[in-house]
Amino acid sequence: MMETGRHAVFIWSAYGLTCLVAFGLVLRAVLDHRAQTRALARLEAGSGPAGSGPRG
Amino acid sequence: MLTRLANPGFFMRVSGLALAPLAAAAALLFALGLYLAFFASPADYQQGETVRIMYIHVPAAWLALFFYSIMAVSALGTLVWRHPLADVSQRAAAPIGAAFTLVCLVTGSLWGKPMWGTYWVWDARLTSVLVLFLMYCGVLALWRAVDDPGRAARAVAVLTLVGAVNIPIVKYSVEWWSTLHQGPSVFRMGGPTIDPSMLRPLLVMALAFTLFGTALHLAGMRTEILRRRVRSLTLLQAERLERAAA
Amino acid sequence: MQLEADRLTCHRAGRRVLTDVSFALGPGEALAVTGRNGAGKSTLIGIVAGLIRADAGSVRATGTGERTLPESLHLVAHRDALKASLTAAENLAFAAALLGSAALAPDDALRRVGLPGAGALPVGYLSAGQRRRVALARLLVARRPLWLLDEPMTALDAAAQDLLGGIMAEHLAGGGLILAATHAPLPLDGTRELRLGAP
Amino acid sequence: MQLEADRLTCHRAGRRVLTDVSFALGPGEALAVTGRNGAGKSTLIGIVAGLIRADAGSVRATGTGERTLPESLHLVAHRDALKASLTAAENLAFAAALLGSAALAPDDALRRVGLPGAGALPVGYLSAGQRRRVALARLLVARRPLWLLDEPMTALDAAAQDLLGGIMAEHLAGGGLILAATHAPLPLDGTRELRLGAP
Amino acid sequence: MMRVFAALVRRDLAIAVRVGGAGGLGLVFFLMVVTLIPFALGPDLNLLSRIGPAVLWIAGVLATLIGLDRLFQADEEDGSLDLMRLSPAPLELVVLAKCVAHWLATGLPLALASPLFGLLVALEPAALGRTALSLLIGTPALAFTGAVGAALAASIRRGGLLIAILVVPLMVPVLIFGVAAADPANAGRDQALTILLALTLASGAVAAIGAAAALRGGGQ
Amino acid sequence: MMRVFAALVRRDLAIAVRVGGAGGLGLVFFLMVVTLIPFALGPDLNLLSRIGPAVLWIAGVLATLIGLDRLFQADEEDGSLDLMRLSPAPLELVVLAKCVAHWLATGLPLALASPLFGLLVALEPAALGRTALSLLIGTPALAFTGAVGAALAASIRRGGLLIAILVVPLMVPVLIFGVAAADPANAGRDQALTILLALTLASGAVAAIGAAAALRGGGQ
Ligand code: HEM
Ligand SMILES: Nc1ncnc2c1ncn2[C@@H]1O[C@H](COP(=O)(O)OP(=O)(O)OP(=O)(O)O)[C@@H](O)[C@H]1O
Ligand SMILES: Nc1ncnc2c1ncn2[C@@H]1O[C@H](COP(=O)(O)OP(=O)(O)OP(=O)(O)O)[C@@H](O)[C@H]1O
Ligand SMILES: [Mg+2]
Ligand SMILES: [Mg+2]
Repeated sequence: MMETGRHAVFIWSAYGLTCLVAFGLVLRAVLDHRAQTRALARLEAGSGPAGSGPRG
Repeated sequence: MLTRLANPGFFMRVSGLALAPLAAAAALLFALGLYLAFFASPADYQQGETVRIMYIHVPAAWLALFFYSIMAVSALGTLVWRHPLADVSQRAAAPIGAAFTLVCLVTGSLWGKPMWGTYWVWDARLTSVLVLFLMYCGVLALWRAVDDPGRAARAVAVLTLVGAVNIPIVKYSVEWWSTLHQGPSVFRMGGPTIDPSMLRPLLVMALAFTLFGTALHLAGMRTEILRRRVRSLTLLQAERLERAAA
Repeated sequence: MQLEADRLTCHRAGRRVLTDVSFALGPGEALAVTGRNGAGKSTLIGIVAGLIRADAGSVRATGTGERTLPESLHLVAHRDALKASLTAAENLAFAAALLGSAALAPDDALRRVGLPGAGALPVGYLSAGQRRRVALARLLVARRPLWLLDEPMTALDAAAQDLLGGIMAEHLAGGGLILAATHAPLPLDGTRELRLGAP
Repeated sequence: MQLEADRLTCHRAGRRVLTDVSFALGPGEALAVTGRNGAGKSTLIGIVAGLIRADAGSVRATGTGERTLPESLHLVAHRDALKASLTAAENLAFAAALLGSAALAPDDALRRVGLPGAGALPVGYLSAGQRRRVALARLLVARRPLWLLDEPMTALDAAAQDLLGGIMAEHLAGGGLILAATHAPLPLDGTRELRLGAP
Repeated sequence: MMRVFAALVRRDLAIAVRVGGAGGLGLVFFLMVVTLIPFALGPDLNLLSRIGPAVLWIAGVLATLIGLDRLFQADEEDGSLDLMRLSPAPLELVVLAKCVAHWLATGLPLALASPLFGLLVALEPAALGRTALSLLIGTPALAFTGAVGAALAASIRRGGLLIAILVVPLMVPVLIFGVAAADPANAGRDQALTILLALTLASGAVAAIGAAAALRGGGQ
Repeated sequence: MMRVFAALVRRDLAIAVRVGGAGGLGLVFFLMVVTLIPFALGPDLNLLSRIGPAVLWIAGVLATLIGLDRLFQADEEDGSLDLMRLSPAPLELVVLAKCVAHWLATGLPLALASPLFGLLVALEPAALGRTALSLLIGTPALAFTGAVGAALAASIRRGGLLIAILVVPLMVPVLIFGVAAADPANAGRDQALTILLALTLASGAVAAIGAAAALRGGGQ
């Protein structure tokens, strides 16, 4: 393992936070895409998404 | 070619094909970049080991600017050509750009503590990046404030273009004003001044970030197109139900 | 209930608007207040609602039980009192909670005024007549004996005017009272007329 | 001038409102746009005024000289476009300056709509019908050939409706054009009718 | 009674969220004020950390002021206020509900997020909790005093800076004790906190009675 | 063209004066801000005189922000904006006129009275003139940048804090250079003043084009 010296905290937290943000971006992309595909499938199957559209 | 790519159906097909290779390439480059950054590059004689923060700080800064530029160009597309794909591109770029700006700010602060002795100073570079982040926040707030996507896109486009004056300020602030932050050392007249042993990981990481960002942008645009389809279908169905009720 | 106004006089911005106006209204009765623009129709309605203070004269209500006069009346004024960013159903639900003594549910009230699908739409997305219908639907979401209507037919199409006529007739049949300022004749049979500011 | 609308189609908030609406209007002609609430009358007027973008179709004006269509028309919409804190005369003077090509002076225009004394009163002190009259007086303070009126008779009493009829007839006689959305018949002879959203 | 109160709060919050004056936006706004003031004062971290609580408090005053103009005026203009005058619930309750909604949209997010923003203005950790507490207890008083001015202005159909002028003098005591209660260097902090709490309670009562009286008078 | 411009400015000023957002009221408002901030910061004259220009500049930003919500929204709601869209004068001119009126009602009184208020925050005499000049040159830029946000918000019928969020980032550069130009301890004051002037001119052009584009897009 390489040497990161006495500033290890800063280096690791910088990389850690960056990973966290990158992971968040990917997660958001995947979840959002999945939600939209599901909604589209439901709509194309003919029944509206629950809770939307006029009642009555 | 360009007009054909601007057709949403065609765009969906091409982007669907491109997404997986892009993501894979980004992952590979990240692995290579991280290896170079931690094992194959020396500590800086001046900055010590903390120079390794550069390999994420600088690419994040570049992409923060890059995504704002994408938003600005798409904004032109929205206002001038009224192309729906431009709206979609604007919308997908905003959260990604904001995230990279945040990374730039956070890693910069974490670098500043050991280098300058403080997390934050109010110099022109840092300030203008913070303003950039605030602009991204404004853009995101505006997107969320309107439910009609066409109208939202036009409003956001105006805001983006007005805020675009900040981009050159971020870029050139270190040259226009004397700042604590250091000047450009890669993209400058007369070639880079960084030692190749540090330039190599930097460029690899930059490429990895770019591919990663592009993949996210494409994925975001695809989702956005789906969202619009869902919206119009929902409205259509509501209308049909209403007709039936009346 | 029974409503009685006695020799009402009112000044607005220093000009005399109403002079010695009196009328009485009993259960099942409707009174149409007419007169030229600026005759004081809206002023009279405001006085009965307790929103404007008359300089002289009195308004008395009997048989309202424990409730005061303002608590026993509905007001649909020139202004719709609707929030553009809330949906029609939300606007009505709010009015029902505010006014108390709930009657129809918002969606049923909307159906009664011919807007079956509008419950989920923000009022800002409705046309002028649709908005007026929502305001009138307020009459149905809370039960109050006296209806004060200020030009209720503004922006309504023929079908909506018929609907309104039916709703008003039903209210009268149930012992309600209606005081309506209007230029066009009300879609009701046998209304008395109170003419303000005779020329 | 000559106005021609060709196969206009328009969506609002994702719902189709107008489908293939066409009409033509020449000098001295009046067209009454009718239809149920929500049929799209106000939308059509907004499209002609250039305030709403149609999804398909076109509106063409010929014979307006150097002026564009929006610069050759008057709009009196549902909303009065009056400032409550300014006097009636100030509101009209502002409209005249804004719209250009002045005609009657504000006080004369107010006299024409039957409000001789109202010039010095803040519009906030006027009754609903008086306010509507001030909005209609705008038609007289600047000379523009096409009048777009959205339910112009809202809140007007019988006398004011007659006045408005006279003013419109005069405008037509002078070669003007009128496009009016309305539920009640216009106080004019020989208007054609454009019925939207046939049931 | 409680039903009317809840309905009013819910409605005002829904409007604030949809029109764009609440929740997440509030946080972004504070972020901006907290960065704006250092921009103006210059990059002196020492100074900043000393006046940090004051900066957060000023942000609270601002957020309260910005929406105040429309608090009653919007309802007066579209006739909703007349509807409220017809409610069996007293106007005092209506006023309190509107204040609570205004506070939930502006004051509460600030108080909750203040530890985060405190970091930006280099507050010491010890001061963070204090500042948050003082904001939590004190910002309702800002909304209450603001409501009196808003009701006065709506009843005479005025607005703009006038409201700020009516309201700011009333807010000064709250601000003083709020900052005092947050100041880490202040020995009498607990006393200040008590006074702040008293101010909030008292201003609640005064606002309910005062604003309702103003709205009643403005019926004409 | 000039006639339309003059009519617009006159109208907006008249409304501001009658509704309560201009002139004398503006001065009272600044007086309050200028006293409020010392209250919040504590009575340290040294500190005050150092940050005096910043305090005045923050007051300017506040006064601009407070009326901004209604700048275009009021006209949009009552239909006046549609009238302006029918004018032969381009919307850009309309925007500029409204900005000028807003500035005359808020920025100008502040700039003119700032020497007076400067005394309150213990500014040195040398700094008084500087501050007034920087405010005179810089506050129009605040009105201009504010107008962009106001037009955006009006075109989508939103308001409240959203406008502040859209606008504050744009105002930050003005604020920085304004304070820098006023700061007696700043060697590069003249440079800052030049940049401030450039900002005002540039923001005028950007505001006219941007706000007009926003209003045009919001026609629906
Ligand atoms: C929060 C604080 C910081 C922010 C917001 C920030 C922002 C930026 C930005 C926007 C760039 C890209 C400029 C361009 O593309 O020309 C950049 C580059 C750079 N930053 Fe930072 N920075 C911060 C702190 C630091 C610190 C503490 C250091 C190290 C002492 C540092 C070193 C660098 C280097 C070496 C570059 C590359 C310059 C080049 O080669 O062009 N930064 N920074
Ligand atoms: N601002 C808006 N945003 C979205 N949809 C709208 C808007 N205004 C109107 N609509 C919708 O467009 C349709 C037509 O409205 P429009 O105002 O043109 O009707 P109208 O014929 O003028 O009706 P009215 O007789 O009630 O005035 C309605 O169904 C309405 O719900
Ligand atoms: N808010 C007000 N302040 C001062 N005076 C007012 C106000 N509202 C109305 N007035 C004046 O009071 C008189 C009566 O107004 P009111 O609104 O009662 O008339 P109206 O009969 O309802 O007329 P319309 O048919 O036009 O609705 C008018 O002369 C008007 O100028
Ligand atoms: Mg009336
Ligand atoms: Mg209509």
